[in-house]
Amino acid sequence: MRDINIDKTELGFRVKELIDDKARFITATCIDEGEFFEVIYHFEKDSELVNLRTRINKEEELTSISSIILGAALSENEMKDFFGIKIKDIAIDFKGRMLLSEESPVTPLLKLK
Amino acid sequence: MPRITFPFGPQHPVLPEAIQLQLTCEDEKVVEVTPVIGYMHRGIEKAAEGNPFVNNVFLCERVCGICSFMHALTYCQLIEGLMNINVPPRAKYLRVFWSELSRIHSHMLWIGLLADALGFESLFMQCWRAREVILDVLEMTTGQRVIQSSCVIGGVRRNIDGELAKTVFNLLDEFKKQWDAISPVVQKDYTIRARTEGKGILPKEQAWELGIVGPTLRASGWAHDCRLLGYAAYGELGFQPVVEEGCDSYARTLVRVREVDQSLELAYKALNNLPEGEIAVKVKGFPEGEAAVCVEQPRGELFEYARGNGTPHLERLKIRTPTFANIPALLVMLPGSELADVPVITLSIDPCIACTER
Amino acid sequence: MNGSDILMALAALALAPLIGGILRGLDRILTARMQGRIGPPLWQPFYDFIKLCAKSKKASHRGPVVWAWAYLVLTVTAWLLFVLRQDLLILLFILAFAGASLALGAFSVRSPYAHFGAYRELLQMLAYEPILLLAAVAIFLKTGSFMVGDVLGFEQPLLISLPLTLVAVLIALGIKMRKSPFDIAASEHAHQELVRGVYTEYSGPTLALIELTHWYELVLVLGIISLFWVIPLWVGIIIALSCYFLEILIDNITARLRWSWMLTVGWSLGVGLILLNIVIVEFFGLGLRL
Amino acid sequence: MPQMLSNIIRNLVRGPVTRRYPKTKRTAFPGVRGEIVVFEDRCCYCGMCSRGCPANAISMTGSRKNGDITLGYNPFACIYCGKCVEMCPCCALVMYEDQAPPRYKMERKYRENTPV
Repeated sequence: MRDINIDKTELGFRVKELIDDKARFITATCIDEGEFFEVIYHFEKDSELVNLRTRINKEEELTSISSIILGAALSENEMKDFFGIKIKDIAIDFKGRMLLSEESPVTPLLKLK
Repeated sequence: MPRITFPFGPQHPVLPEAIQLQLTCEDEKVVEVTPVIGYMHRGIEKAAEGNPFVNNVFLCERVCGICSFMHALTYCQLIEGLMNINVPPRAKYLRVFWSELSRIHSHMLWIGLLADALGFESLFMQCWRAREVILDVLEMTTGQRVIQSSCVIGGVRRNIDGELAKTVFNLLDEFKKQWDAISPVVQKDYTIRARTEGKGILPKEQAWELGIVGPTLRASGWAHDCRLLGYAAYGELGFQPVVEEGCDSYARTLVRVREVDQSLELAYKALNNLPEGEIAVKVKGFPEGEAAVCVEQPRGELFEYARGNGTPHLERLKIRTPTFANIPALLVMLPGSELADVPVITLSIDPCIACTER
Repeated sequence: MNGSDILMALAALALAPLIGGILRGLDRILTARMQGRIGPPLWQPFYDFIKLCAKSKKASHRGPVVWAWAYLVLTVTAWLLFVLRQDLLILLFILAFAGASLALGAFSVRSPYAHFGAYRELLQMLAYEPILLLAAVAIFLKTGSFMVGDVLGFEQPLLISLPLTLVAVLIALGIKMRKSPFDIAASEHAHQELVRGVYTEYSGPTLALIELTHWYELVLVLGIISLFWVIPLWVGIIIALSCYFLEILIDNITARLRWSWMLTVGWSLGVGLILLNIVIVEFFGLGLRL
Repeated sequence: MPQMLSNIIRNLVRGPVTRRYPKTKRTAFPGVRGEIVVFEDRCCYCGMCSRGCPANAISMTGSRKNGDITLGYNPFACIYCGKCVEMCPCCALVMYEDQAPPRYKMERKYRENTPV
C-alpha cells in the first residue's frame, strides 16, 4: 500500500499521470472527519495499491475525474449520494439519486454530531 | 420505425436482478443505454459502523448470497490485516477450499442463467442440477447451503476431517462426472456459439481503462487475478489465471467454463494438502489504523477498505463489489448490439445488483 | 353439406381442444423428464386454462381483445375447413389471417414489448407461410387437387414421394409450436428480452382464448402432417405424433436463435427442400414410379 | 446440438432426479444449522448469547435480583449463524438439523419433544 497525499487542485493531473503509467482505477472512498472529508482514490499499479489522498473542506468542490476514467463516474456518484460531497462535471450525473431514492434519507453516511 | 425507448428491467424474467437498462432502439438495434440502479440499497456500510467489528462478518456475508463466503473471507482478511493476526495454515487451506467451491457454484449458476436467457432450458436444468452437488458439499462441511457463516476473524469455524473428507471427495467426483457431460455443450454447441460469438465486444485497452475486473477482464486478454497476490493459501497452491483473447460474450463464457475446471482442481489440491493443526486463533483487542484488501470473487475483484479507531466499532468500512466496477462495461458493449442480444451481453458480465447496492 | 358433416364438424370442434390440451400436457411431461424433472400432471394445461378463465377481465383497451377473438374464430374456421375436407389453399390463407390478427392485436396497444413481438411474429409468418403454401402446391402436383377430400382419397402415401416436403413442414411446425430454436416472437417460458412479446398485453380470459387457439392450431398442423400418409390413417397419425416428439427433442437440445437465422432457414432450407422435392417428382418422375 | 442430445436421452431413460417435496423430504446432513430452540429451564441467565448475537435476536429482560429475568428469542430476527449455541455454557440453546417449518405468527416454543 502506497499513499500519496495531494492537494485537491492537482488531483486531475496526478490521476492522469497514474493512468498513463498503466494504473487501474479501483474505487474511491470518502471518510467523514468532522470538519473535513478525506477522499481516497484507490489505484492498482503493478499489483500494488496506490492511494491518492486529498482532504477538502465540507463546502469545497471537487472536480470529477470521470473525464479521464469513465469507470470513476459510479464511485463519484456514490460518494455524492452518501456524503453530499460536491463533485462537479461527473460524466453521468445522477444528482445524488443513484443509489438512494426520493424517500430515502439524505447523506446517510455522514457522522452524527 | 421510429426510436422506441425500451425498459429492460428492473423486473424482467431474463435478468432476475433489480437493474433497469433504458434502451433506446432503432428497429432492433440498440443505440443508447442508460443503467438505472438503486432499487434495493440496504445500507450495509452504515450498519457495519454500528456493529461491533466481530459481528460484521455475518453482516458482510449478507452483501451477496452467491459469493457469501468470499465476502466473509474478505472482511476477515481485512480485520486480520488491521490487527496483525496470523491465521493458522489449516484454516487458510480450508478457506481456499470453500472459496473455490463458491466459485464453482457461482459459475454453474451463471452458466445456467446464460442458458436460460438463450432459451436453452434443458442445459439450465442440467447446470443447476450439477450445482446442487456442490451446494451439498457446502452444506455438509459448513452447516448451510448458501450463507455458510464458516469464516470468522482468526480462522474458520468448521473442520473437515476423516470420514467427512471421504464423502466430500466422492461428491466432488460425482460433480466432475456431471460437469464433464455439460462442459462440451457450453463450449461447442452451435446455437450457443451463434448467440454469443462476436456479441458484446469489450476491446482490450478499453477494458483496462474502465477498471473492469474478473472474468470480464480476463476474457479481454488481461491476466489479472487477485489470487495471484497469494492471499490465504493461494501462494502455496500455485495456479495460472485463465485468459481468453476473444473479448466477446463467448470468450467470457469460456473463461468461466475453464475456471470451473481450475477451481475444481484447486479444491482437490487444497483438501489433499490440508496441513494439521488449529483452525482458529483467539482475537484480542480492537482494530486500529487503516487496511485495504482485494479478493478474487467469482465475479471479479472485491475491494474492501476499513479504518479502525481502537474501539469495537469501525470508523468506516468501504466495500467495492465487482459488479460495481463492471457496470461501465455495459455502456461500451450494449450500444450497437441487437435487442435480442441484450440479455446475453448483460449477463456476460455476471451482474449481481444486490452486491452493487450493498 | 349433409347431416353427418354437421355432426362431424361439431365433434371436431369439441375434440380438437381436448386433443390439443392433452398433447400440450404430454409435451410438458416429456420436456420435464428430458430435463430430469418430474413435471406437472397431464391435465395441467386444462387446469391453467380454467384458472385463466376464472380471472377478472383486465385489458388496456378493447382492441387486443377483439383481435384475440378474430384469432380464435379464424383458426377454428381453418380447422373446420380441414375437417370438412375443403380446399387446402383457402385453409392456409385463413390460417395466415389468423396469425396476422395476433400480430395486429399486439400492434393495437402501445407497449413496446408487444410491438417488437408483433414485428417478430410477422417475420415468423414470413418464414413459415411460403413453406406451408409450397407444401400445398407440392401436394397438388402429386394428387392433382387442393381439396383435402381428394388427398384423403389418394391411395399412394404422399410421404413416399414427398419426404423432403415433410421435413420442410417440420420447420413450420417448430415455428407454429413456438419451440426453440424458433421461439422468437414469444418464448414459451417468457424468459426472453421481450418478456412474452405478442402476448404481453393479454391476461385472464383473453389469454385463455389464445391458449385455446393454440390447441386448435397445434391439432390442425399435426392434421396437415398426417395427410402425408392417409391410408391407413393411423400411420399418418403416428407420423404426426413422432414429428411432435421430434420437435420436443429439438427444443431441448437447442438455444433460441435470431429472426435473421430463422428467415434464412425457412427460406433456404424449407423452401429449397420443397422445390427440390417438386423438381424430383415432376421432372424426373421418381415419385410417380414408386 | 449433438452434445446435449446424449444428456437428454440419458435423462429420458433414467427418469427424474427431483423429489415430490411434501411427500418425500430430504434428510439433513449432520451438523447443519437448522432451527434453534430455547430450553429456558436449563438457562443460567449469564447473557453470553444475547451479547454475542450478531442479529440482536436474543434479549434478556428483567433482572436476576428481582427474579423476573427471562430469555427472549426472536426467530424472525435470527440469522441462524449458531454463535449463541457455541457460546452457551449450559446448553440451554439447542440447534436442530432440520429447518424450521414455515411460521405465520410469533410463538415461543415450536417443539415439544426433548432434544437429542
